Amino acid sequence: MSVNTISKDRFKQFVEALIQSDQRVVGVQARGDRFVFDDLKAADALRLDYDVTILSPRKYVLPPKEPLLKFDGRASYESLQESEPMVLLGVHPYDMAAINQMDLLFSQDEYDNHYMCRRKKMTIIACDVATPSENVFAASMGTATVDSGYDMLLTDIGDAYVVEAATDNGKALMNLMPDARPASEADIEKRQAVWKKNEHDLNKHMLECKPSFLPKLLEKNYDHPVWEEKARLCYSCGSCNQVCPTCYCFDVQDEVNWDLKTGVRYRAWDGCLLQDFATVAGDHNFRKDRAARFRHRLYRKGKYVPGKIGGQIACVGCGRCITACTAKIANPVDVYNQLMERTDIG
Amino acid sequence: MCECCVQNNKDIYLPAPATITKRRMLNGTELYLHLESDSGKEMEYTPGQFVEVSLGGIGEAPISISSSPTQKGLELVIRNVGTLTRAIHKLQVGDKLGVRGPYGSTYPVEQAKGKDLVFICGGIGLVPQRSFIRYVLDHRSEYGKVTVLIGTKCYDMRLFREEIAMWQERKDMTVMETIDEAHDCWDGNVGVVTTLIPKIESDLPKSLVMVCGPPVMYKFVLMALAEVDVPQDSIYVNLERRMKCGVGKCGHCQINQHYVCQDGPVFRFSDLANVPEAI
Amino acid sequence: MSKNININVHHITRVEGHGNIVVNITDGTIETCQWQVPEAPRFFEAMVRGRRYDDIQTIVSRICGICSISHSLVATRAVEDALKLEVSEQTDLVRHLMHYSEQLQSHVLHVGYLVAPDLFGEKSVVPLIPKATDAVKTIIKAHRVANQMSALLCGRITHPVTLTPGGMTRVPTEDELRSLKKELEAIVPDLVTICNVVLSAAEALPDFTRETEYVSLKQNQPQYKGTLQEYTFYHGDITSTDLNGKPPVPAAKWESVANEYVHPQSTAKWTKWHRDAYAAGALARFNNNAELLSPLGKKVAEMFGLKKGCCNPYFNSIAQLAECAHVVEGSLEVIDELLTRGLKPEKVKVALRAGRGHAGIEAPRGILFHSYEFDKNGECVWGNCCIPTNQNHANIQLDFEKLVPQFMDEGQDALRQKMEMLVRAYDPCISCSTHYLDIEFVK
Amino acid sequence: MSKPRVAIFDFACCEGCQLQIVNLEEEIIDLVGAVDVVEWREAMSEQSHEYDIAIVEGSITRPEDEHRLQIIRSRAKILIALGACATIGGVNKMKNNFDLNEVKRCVYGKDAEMPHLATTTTRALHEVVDVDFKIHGCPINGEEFKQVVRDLLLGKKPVIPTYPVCVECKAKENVCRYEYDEICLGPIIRAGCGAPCPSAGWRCFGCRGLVDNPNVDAAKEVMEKYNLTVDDLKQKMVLFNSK
Ligand SMILES: Cc1cc2nc3c(=O)[nH]c(=O)nc-3n(C[C@H](O)[C@H](O)[C@H](O)COP(=O)(O)OP(=O)(O)OC[C@H]3O[C@@H](n4cnc5c(N)ncnc54)[C@H](O)[C@@H]3O)c2cc1C
Ligand code: SF4
Ligand code: SF4
Ligand code: SF4
Repeated sequence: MSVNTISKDRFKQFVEALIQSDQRVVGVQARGDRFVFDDLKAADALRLDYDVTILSPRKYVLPPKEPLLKFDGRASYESLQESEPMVLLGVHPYDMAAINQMDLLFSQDEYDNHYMCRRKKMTIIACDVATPSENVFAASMGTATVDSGYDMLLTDIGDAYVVEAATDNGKALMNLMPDARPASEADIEKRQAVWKKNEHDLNKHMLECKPSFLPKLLEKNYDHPVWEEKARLCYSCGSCNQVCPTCYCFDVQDEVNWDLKTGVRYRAWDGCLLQDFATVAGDHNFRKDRAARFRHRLYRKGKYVPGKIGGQIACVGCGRCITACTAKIANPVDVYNQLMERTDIG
Repeated sequence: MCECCVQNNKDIYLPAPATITKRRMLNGTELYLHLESDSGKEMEYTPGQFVEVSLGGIGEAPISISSSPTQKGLELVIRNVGTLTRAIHKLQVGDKLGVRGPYGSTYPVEQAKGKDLVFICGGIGLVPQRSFIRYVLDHRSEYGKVTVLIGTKCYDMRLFREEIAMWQERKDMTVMETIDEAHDCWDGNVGVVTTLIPKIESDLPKSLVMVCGPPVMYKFVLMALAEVDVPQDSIYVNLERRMKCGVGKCGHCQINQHYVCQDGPVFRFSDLANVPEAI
Repeated sequence: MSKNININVHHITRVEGHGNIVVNITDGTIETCQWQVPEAPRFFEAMVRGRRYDDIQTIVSRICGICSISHSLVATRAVEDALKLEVSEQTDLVRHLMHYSEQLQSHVLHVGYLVAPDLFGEKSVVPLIPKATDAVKTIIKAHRVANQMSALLCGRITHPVTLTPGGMTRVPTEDELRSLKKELEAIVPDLVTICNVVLSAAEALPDFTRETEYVSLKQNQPQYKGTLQEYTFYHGDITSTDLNGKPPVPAAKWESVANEYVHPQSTAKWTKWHRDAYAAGALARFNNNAELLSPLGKKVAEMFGLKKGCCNPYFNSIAQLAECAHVVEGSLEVIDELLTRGLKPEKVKVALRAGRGHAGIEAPRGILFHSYEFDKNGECVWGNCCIPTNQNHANIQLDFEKLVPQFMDEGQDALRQKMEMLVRAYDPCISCSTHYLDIEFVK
Repeated sequence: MSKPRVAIFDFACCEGCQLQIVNLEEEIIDLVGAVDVVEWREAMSEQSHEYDIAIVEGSITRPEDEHRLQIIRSRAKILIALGACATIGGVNKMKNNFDLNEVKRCVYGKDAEMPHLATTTTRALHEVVDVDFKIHGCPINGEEFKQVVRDLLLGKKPVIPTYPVCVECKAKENVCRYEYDEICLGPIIRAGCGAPCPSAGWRCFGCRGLVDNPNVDAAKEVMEKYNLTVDDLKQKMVLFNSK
C-alpha cells in the first residue's frame, strides 16, 4: 500500500490521461440537480464533491439487463460475456461496501463468472464522501469509510487528494500521476480527520442499535404491526429495490429473433417488492401481501443476506431508498427503530 | 467467451444438450420423459435433487429428477401448466432440450440407512419421491421397512400405474393408494392421503417420513404426523417455489432465510421451525 | 366499352382512416359520384372541457397518430395564446426542429409506402420489397432517421411528451444534436435517390387539372435568418391563391376562413372559403411559397417540372418530395443555429388567467387550426379544431365530379384506380378528421 | 408449418399504433417474412376473411363497430387488442364523462341529430368480445410489439409487466416527479413502455392503464405528503383511465 498526495489540478490531468487510455472510464457527473455515474468524456465533468448518485454503481457491476447466453434452437447454447475493461471513478465507501458484499455473494457456492469476469476487469477508484446527502446513514451501518475492495482510494483534503493505491491495478494507475508525492504526516492526519468527521456526519437517520444486533432484532419481530402499518401505503413499485446498491435479485428471460430459432437469454433486475416476484404457474403467489413483501426486503437486508456473508448487514446506509420511495415508507432506520421501541433488547 | 471465463471453465447458467429417448403421457397432463445426455456422461445426482430444463427461446424451469442414480439416464415428469411445460409436451423422441444441474439438497440417503421409511406423496409429489423409493429398492437390504402412501385427486390423474402395481406385488414394501373422489373403476381407498396415515404399520415415531405434494397438503399431513408423535427432525418435506437461476443467486425461491434451490428442495421439517413462509 | 360503372370502394386502403368512394354510372349517365367519410366521430372538442391547460396537448395529440406532433404543437401554441405565455427563442427553434421531423417522417411514409405502390402498379409496398429492395431500403432509412429525430425531440416517436405550454420539458443535449446532424447530412443523397425512383415512374401520375383555391400559411415577418423565415410550416398568417393582393388573415380568425359545415356524406365537417371548396397541403404551401424553398427543394420541384400555380392534385406528392428536401436542409440550419447559441435547460413559469386563444400551423397534410378557452383556474371550457383533411373533403368531391366524366371511358378499373390515387394524393388523414376512405361503386 | 395469417383492423383511434408497426422500419420485412399479412388497410390494398390472428386497434363507439368486431372475433383464433384505445378505451373514454347528446351537440351543433353522427358509450375491446392478449400503450411500444408477436409465433405466452412504470423510470435514473411535488401516475400504471414520459421531464399520464392491483387506498395519504390532493390525481387519471 502506498499513500500519496496530488494537487487537484494535477489530478485533473490524471483523469484526462485516464480518459485517453484504452479503457472505458465511468465517473460521477451532474445530471440536472442530481448526480449519476456515466461515461466520462472530460475531466471537467467529474464531480467528486457529489452527495449521492441516483442509482448506485451496481448498474455497472450487475447491469440492469445482461445477456447470459445465446441459443440456436432448443438445445444449442453458448455463453455470452460482454465485459470490457473499465475504470469506475468516484465510488463512495458505502457503495464500495455494497460491491464487496456482492463480490462475495456471486463468487461463493456457485461461482457466477458473468459477474466475476466483469468485476475482474474493473478498476475501482473509491473516494471518501465530501458532501453528505440528505438521507445518508452510513455511519449507523459502519460504512462511512471503507478499507477494502477498491484499487485506489481518494480523500479530498482541501486543495489536494490523498491517494491510496491498494492493489497492483491501483499502483499501475499511479504511473499516470507522475506528480504525486508521498503523503506527508499532515496530509495523513487531514485524511484521518475526514474519516472521523464522516463517521459522525454521515448519519441523517440514526439507527438506535448496533447493526450487528439487527438479525436478532428481526428474529423477534416477524409479526410486528409495523410491517402492516408501513406497507399499507406501498405501491409495490420496487423503487427501493431498483436504487439499492445491495439488491441483486434478477429475472431470466429468452428473447428470440425473427427466425424464431436463435436468440439471447438474458437476466434483468427484478425486485422482491413487485407483486409477482414469488408467483408461480397457476397464479399461486407465495408472497401475496404487500406487507409480506415489504417485510421480506428488510429481513433480507438485516438478517437473511447477513446469514450468507458472515453477518455483514446488507444495508449500507446510502439512503437512496428513502429518497426514491414515493410513499415515503422505505426508510430502513425508521422501521428498525420502531422495532427497537417495542422490543426488549435483553 | 473471454479468458477468465474460459479459465473457470464453467458457466453455471449454461445448459447441456440432452436427447429424449422415451416419452409417454402418464395421464392427461403429466408427461414422462427419459433423457440421455448428448455428451454421453451420466449426471451424478442424489435422490431429491432437481435439474433446470431449457428450451432455447421459450425459457427454463426447475424439474425434479424422478429416476434413481442407480439407473441409466434421467427421468422427468412434467405437468403441462404453462409456457415452457406446454412446449416440452410437444417434443417427441429424438428431440433435444437443454439440461443443467443437478441442484439442491437431497433426501437423507445415508442417515436413512437401517431405518423404517415412510413416503407420503400427494399428486405430482410422487415424482421426486420416486427417485428415493427406487434408490431404496435398488439397495433394499440397507433400509428397514418401506411404506409408500400415494394420494391422487382423481382416478384419471394417477401416475406410474404399472410401477405402483409392481410395487404392490412386492413383499418387501407396503404401498397404499387413495383417491380423493370416488370412481367406478376404483375399489381402493377413497379420501385424502391423511386417511392412510393410521394404517401405517411401521413404528412411526422411529421412522423417517418423507412428504411431498401440493402446498395445501403439507399442513394437514404434518398435523396428522404430529398427532402420532413423529418428531419433526424425522420428517423431510420437499418444497417448491418460483425459481429462475437454480443456483442461489436470483432470489426468487427464497423462503425466509432459505433458498429452496440450495437449502432445499428437501428440508428437514425441524429446520423449518422458524421459517414462517415455508408451509 | 361498357357504359355502366359501379364503383364501391368501402374503406379505401393505404390511407390513414376510413373513407368510401361511391360511383354509379348507368348508360353513360352519372347517377352517383361521392366521396364519403364514415369514420367514427371522436368528439375531441367536447372531451377537452374540464381538463387543465397543460393536459390539452396530450389529449388532442391523439386526434392523429401521423401528425400528432402538429396537433400537439398547435394546441400548445393555442394554449399559450390563451394564457398569454411567451416562449424563448430556444424553445421556438427546438419546436421548429420537432415539427420538421414530422414533415419528413410523414411525407416519406406517404410517398414511399402509400403512393409509390400506385406508381409501380402494386397493391402495397410489400411486393416492392423483392423488386426494388434498394429503393425500399433507402425509403426505410430516411423514415428511420426522421423517426429518430422525433424520438429525440419529442421524448418518443409519436405523441410528443416534451411540449408544455410555455416551453419544453426537455431539450436535446448538444451531443445529441451533433449526432442528429450527422444522420441528417447522410440522408441528403438518399432523398435524391428516392426522388429519382419516383421520377422514373412519374408518368403514372394522371394528367388532370382543375382550377382550385389553395390555402396555406405564409410568413410575412421573418423570425430568424435563413430558411426559417421563409417557406413556413410553423409561423405565419393564412393566405390563399384567391386573395388577390388582399392581406393574409391572422390565424386567430381561422373560423372565418374555414367556414365549417356538416355534410351528410361525412362524419367529418367540410369547409369552404372563396369558392365551394379549397385545397390545403403540400401543393397549397408550394403554390403560395414556392420561391422560398431551400435550394435542394427547388431542385426537386424542377426535376418533376412542378411550377407555382400547378393545379394537378396528383402533384401534391411531388410537392411533398420537394418539402422533404427543404425540411432536411432547414433542420441542418436550425441545428447549427442552436449549436451556435448553446442549449440551456429552461424553467417554465405559468400564471393562470381566463381567456381564449388560437393558433394555426401547417401539418404535413395541410393547414391546421386549434382554439381553446380557459377559465381563471386554467380549466378548459371550450375547444375547436379544424383539421387539414377536413378542409380537403369538399375539394376531393369537386375533383371527383370533374375527374369521373373525363376518365369514365377508360373503364371501371382504370377509373377506380385514378379515384383511389386522387384520394391518396391528398394524403388524407381521416382519423384526424375522424376517419376516411371506402370507395363504393354501387351495384 | 404454414405461416400464420395475420390481419390488422382499426376502429375509433388515431392509428398511431399501426404507425408503430410501420416504424419497425427494416424489421417490418422480417415481420412480413414470419407471418402472412392478409389484410392491413392502412398499408396495403389486399383484403381477406381468413386469418388466424387479428390485431385490432381502436375503441368501440358505435353500434355498427360492435357488430364488425364480433365478426372479426368469430373469424380469428387469436385476437390481440393493440394500443390504449383497444385495451382500455384510451382518450376516447373521456367522452363517457359527459352526457352523450350534449357531446354531439358540442361538436356538431344543430346538425348533431344527423344519423351518421350516432355515437354510443366508448368501450374497450374486451368490454365487447373476448380478447386474448393486450398490447398496451398510446402508442404501443414497438419493442414490446415485436416481442409479443414473436412469442405468439413460438407458442409462448408473452410476458407483459404486472409492475408499475416507476420500475422502469427508476432504471432510467430519473428524478421522481414527486420530488418536485409534481404529480405522476407512474406508481399505479403498468410498465412496459420504458418510462419515456418521466424520462422526458413529463409526468406519466397513464396510457398503459392501471396495474392489476393498484394501491388506490394509499393515494390520499401519499398525495398529502406532497401537498397534492386526490383530486389532482383524478384530474390526471381522467385522460386515459376514464370509466
Ligand atoms: C424444485 C422444483 C422442482 C419441480 N419439479 C417439477 C416436476 O418434477 N414436474 C413439474 O411438472 N413441475 C415441477 N416443478 C414446477 C415447474 O418448475 C413449474 O411448473 C414450471 O416452472 C412452470 O413453467 P411454465 O413456463 O410452464 O409455466 P408459466 O406459468 O408459463 O411460467 C411462469 C413463470 O413462472 C415461473 N414459475 C412458475 N411456476 C413455477 C414453479 N412452480 N416453480 C418455479 N418457477 C415457476 C417460471 O420461471 C416461469 O418463468 C418444480 C419446481 C421446483 C421449484
Ligand atoms: S436498503 Fe436503502 S439505505 Fe440501505 S443500502 Fe439499500 S437503498 Fe441504501
Ligand atoms: S417520476 Fe413517476 S414513474 Fe418515475 S418514479 Fe416518480 S412516480 Fe414513478
Ligand atoms: S410513462 Fe406513462 S404515459 Fe408515458 S408511455 Fe409510459 S405509461 Fe404511457
